[in-house]
Amino acid sequence: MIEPSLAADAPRDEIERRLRQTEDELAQLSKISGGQELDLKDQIARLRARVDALRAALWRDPTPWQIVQVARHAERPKLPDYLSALFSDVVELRGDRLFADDRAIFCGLARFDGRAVAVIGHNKGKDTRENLERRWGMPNPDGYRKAIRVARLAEKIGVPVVALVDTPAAYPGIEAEQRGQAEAIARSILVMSQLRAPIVVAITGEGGSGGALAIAVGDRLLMMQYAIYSVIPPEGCAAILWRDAARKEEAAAALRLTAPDLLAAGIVDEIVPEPTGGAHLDAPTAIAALRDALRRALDAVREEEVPALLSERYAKFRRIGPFAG
Amino acid sequence: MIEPSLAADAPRDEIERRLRQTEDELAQLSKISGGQELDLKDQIARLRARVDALRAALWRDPTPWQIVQVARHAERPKLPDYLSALFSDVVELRGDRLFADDRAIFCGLARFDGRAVAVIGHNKGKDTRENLERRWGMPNPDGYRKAIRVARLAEKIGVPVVALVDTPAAYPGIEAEQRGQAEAIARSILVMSQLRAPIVVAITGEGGSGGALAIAVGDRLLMMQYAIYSVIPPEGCAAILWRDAARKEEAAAALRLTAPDLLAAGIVDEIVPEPTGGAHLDAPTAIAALRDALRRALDAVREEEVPALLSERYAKFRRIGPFAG
Amino acid sequence: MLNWLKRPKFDATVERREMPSGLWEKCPRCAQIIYVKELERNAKVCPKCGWHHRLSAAERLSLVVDEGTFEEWDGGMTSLDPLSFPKYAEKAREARAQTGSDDAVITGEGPILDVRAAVGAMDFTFMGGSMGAVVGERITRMFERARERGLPVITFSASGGARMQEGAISLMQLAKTSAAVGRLHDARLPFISVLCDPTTGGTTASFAMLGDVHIAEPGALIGFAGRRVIEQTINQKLPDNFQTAEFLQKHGMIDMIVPRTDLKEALARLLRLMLPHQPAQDARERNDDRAVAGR
Amino acid sequence: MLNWLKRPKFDATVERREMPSGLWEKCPRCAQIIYVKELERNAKVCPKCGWHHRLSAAERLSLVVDEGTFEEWDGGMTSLDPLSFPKYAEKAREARAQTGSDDAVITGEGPILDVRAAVGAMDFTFMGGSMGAVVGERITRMFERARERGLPVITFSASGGARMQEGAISLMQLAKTSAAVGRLHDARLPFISVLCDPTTGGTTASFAMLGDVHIAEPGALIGFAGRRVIEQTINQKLPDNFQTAEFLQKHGMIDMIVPRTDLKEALARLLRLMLPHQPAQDARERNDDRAVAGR
Ligand SMILES: [Zn+2]
Ligand SMILES: [Zn+2]
Repeated sequence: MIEPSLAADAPRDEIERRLRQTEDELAQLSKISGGQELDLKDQIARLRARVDALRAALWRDPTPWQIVQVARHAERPKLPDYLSALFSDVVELRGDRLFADDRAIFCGLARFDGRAVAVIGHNKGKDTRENLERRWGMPNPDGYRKAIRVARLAEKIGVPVVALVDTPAAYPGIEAEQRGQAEAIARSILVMSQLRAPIVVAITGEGGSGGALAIAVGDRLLMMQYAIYSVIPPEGCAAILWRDAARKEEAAAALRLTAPDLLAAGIVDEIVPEPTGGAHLDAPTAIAALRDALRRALDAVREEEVPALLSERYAKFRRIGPFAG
Repeated sequence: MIEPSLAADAPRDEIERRLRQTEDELAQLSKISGGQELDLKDQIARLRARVDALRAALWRDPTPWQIVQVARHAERPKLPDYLSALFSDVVELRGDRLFADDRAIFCGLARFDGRAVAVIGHNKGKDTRENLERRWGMPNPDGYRKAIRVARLAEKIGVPVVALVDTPAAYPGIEAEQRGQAEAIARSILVMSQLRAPIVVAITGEGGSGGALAIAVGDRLLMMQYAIYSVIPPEGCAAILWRDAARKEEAAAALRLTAPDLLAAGIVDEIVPEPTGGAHLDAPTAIAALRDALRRALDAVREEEVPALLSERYAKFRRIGPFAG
Repeated sequence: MLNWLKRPKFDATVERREMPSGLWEKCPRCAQIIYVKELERNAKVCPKCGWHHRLSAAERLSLVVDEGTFEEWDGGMTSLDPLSFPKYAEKAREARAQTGSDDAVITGEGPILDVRAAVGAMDFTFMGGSMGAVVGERITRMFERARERGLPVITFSASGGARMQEGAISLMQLAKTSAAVGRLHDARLPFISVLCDPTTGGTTASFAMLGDVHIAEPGALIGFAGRRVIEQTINQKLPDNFQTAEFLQKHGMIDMIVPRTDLKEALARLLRLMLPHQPAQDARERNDDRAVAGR
Repeated sequence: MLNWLKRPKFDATVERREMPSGLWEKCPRCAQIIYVKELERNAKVCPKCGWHHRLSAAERLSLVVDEGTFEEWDGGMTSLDPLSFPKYAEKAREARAQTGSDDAVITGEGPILDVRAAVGAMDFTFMGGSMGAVVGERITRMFERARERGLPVITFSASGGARMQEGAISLMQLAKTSAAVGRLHDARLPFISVLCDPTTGGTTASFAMLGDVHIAEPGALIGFAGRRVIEQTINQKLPDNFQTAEFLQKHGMIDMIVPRTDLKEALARLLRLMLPHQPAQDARERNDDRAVAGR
């Protein structure tokens, strides 16, 4: 036991607090060691082991609900982190050319590995101001319509679409209903299903129902190891099923919303590994893993001719859904 | 002189009043004659001659401004009159599937001569309530977007589009600008220019600038004899040119907005004759003339293959615009 | 002469759900007591207030498909319980027993006033008309078969959305059905979506909102997010007409609101217009046809 | 190191309009007195308030096209007076004399940071940048030629709209240019529309609003109907930012608002992204290129 004062069932945030503290100590020690040539090897090794143990403790056989919490973690890498780390020459394209520019969805052109792609992604904010402006990454109809416009541009100029999914849900607001939230989601699904350009989708955080699916129809579906993808938030499911939103842990388990569940169901094509405990604990490693997966997926889909791509894309969704008889 | 009390320069509305009065007398007399077998032939012939003379007086060498007034006449046949007289099985299609259903533009499917067509037309109201609802036939962006949707449906199902143009202008309002009046007009022009279905356009009343052109790009452009088609209303032109909207008569003449002018400029393909004095004096005759012209135009465009249709449509607009050098 | 359309009879060829027991029923809208036979004779439109009572899929089909002609497609498909979701197997079993249906949709082919069409009708009484793998598969197959056979498609949606108990699999049915609609559009075949009370959630956000023409029944609830979720999110009361057919029409989403008693004729007229190689038929001819054929 | 883009020089290869006489000028927005040479050195962006002063077509081209490379297309076309419109011939003559241009647009080909493109720039000083037959024809030919040669198109609009003095002929230029844009899109060639102050009326309602990407200059007036016409119609005052680039961006019509001093680089970056077979070039390489070529 590295951390004898820590109970086996210590709460998550207590473990996290200790982990950060140990990480800080480790960083300081490493700095001293490097600068002053002191031999602190032993001490550093001890601290490093403690960090690993704490992470492992934090992440021993995580429950679906724990994974939900990681997927929603405030410090989980978000679209801007992926944009700046994975893409160059980023040019944001704004507006649906109809009504508004929805800040909850980012669209743009950029380079990945030096080659042009269109990027579409949910855009959660980092602080209150951003979150208000972006509705916590919950799109309005204008967002999907912007996505459709930019996807069509990608089709026209012959570049693949990279879609990064991270939304709690489509925004449940009066204006969203007035402007046709349902129509916009349905249309986006239809357009993406027929888009004559390769589409690679990565669910990086929350894949929240229709708001996620609207930009998650593509040729390859990657999913970060601790992302979730669900038809309804666990809280909503519990409220409907047991009239008790507090039973969200049970609902989270019942919904089979984790990456391995979705891989098994034939929905997800590949799981992108995350550092122990989740991407927020070591963003660069998580982002690098996504880079590798995106690179492989893009290389594969770029090879294919459009008609083959479209048939396979259709077939991919066509076969999801087991039944009897 | 049939009407000795009428001065040679009697004002228009005075002549119109007498005309109606004489027409009423004539109608009554004809009824009596038919019912009671009395010989009123002479009297009827006299009244009939007076009616013709009054109409001719009303319409001796009309100025462009007089034609503007006829084109705008409150009793001029409007879209509902054409719809009920020329089409059967009319089914209105509402909404742009984006934001609203603009009542200033009617869209629907219907039969003309028993064959299916899509109908798109500006929809001026008959009374104040209707005019408020329909903004006097001045579309919002939603109107053009509905027109685009229904034109695309016509393309899909393989039926021609019949467009009936009668609008003072695109609606100059705050919301129209917010929702992209310019984009909507431009998009409609572009879509119509490439629509893979025949399009026959008839300017039935006011062809007001961009608001008219948005649904006036097609394979055949018919124009009612006393309709107008102009880049700017005469009042606006006078206000800009002479800073005096009252000089609208001069502006109306300068703008060359009458059917013969537009035929000469190669913009209009055919002038549809109206009864002396204008369609409002004898709507059935005017509507029947439009039926004949539409029938010929539709028969002609239905014969053509889509690629030829599109090249000719492009060429038609391509050659408009004389220049030196 | 009575217009037979105003007095539709339910079709015996389609399996039929029993009415609530008793001869009299209370209208949930106007609270009047109505004679059940009268309600049935009036296509379940309340004779007092005009409220369009919900119909089962079978009732729906009997109202629009020419009598005795409906040919069911893909019958006998029932849901698995791929997630082993709490109580799902049990609930589905109960729903099958109560409704006599396999799942929340019936699909097949049947002429509408002699115009051939593929028709799918959802059943809200079957687990809230929710769309899981069976509904998604049947709808998808219907669009695919219609495309192969050159038929137009009409759907009657009545659904609370995706079937939660099948998790993300049900979410994928949105993609599957929408993609199938896309292929029907490419084949230039008409698709009329009739949105019935209620159509919400994932069903609205997929095939039901992708019609060439959208028809709604008067007063029908149509929307994406649930009323309560919206009220909680924005912390304010919603207007009374919110998410009604009339509200959606104002906002550009619905072409026509058609009373149930006029629906069959409206559908046939539209289908004929949208299949330009079908001959037009006026009402008199149609009545003659019916008299001769005795259907 | 100074970024040369921040200190663009006007290109001598394109005919150039004289500045108002005098060494000093008053900024119409901040009312500060500015040294004219300083204003010119700063691409006519007010060094005090950032206001983007209007540019002639020639100035515009010299700002974005690589120095000394612009090849004009269809020069020497001038307007007729097809309607014998009061004073039109005279006004057009005056405009030609004052601006030294044939009409309100210059079109041609010129690389932008070495990316070949067709470029059209309108000139508001020529009869309010109005679009008559000459403007319509030159814009149309530019789109057509770009399509033939496989070039992307960039337009800089600055126009009050259709040229009233050519009546419905000018209205038809909306259709002509928009149809030409449609054909460029079909050929999958990029079109970037840069909306400059002011772009209104028929120009906005045609090619200028049909770009793959819409860029606006900060503060530019962009709209369809005139402010006064709207105020008269709705009988209320308009908000201050009404019809500004920023207003339009909020309402979904503008992709980016780019300060003039960054425009050339933004255009080149976009063109390279939209022509995926063009190699990417980072800024350092570009600077090296420039140093070597001495342009
Ligand atoms: Zn009732
Ligand atoms: Zn200034």
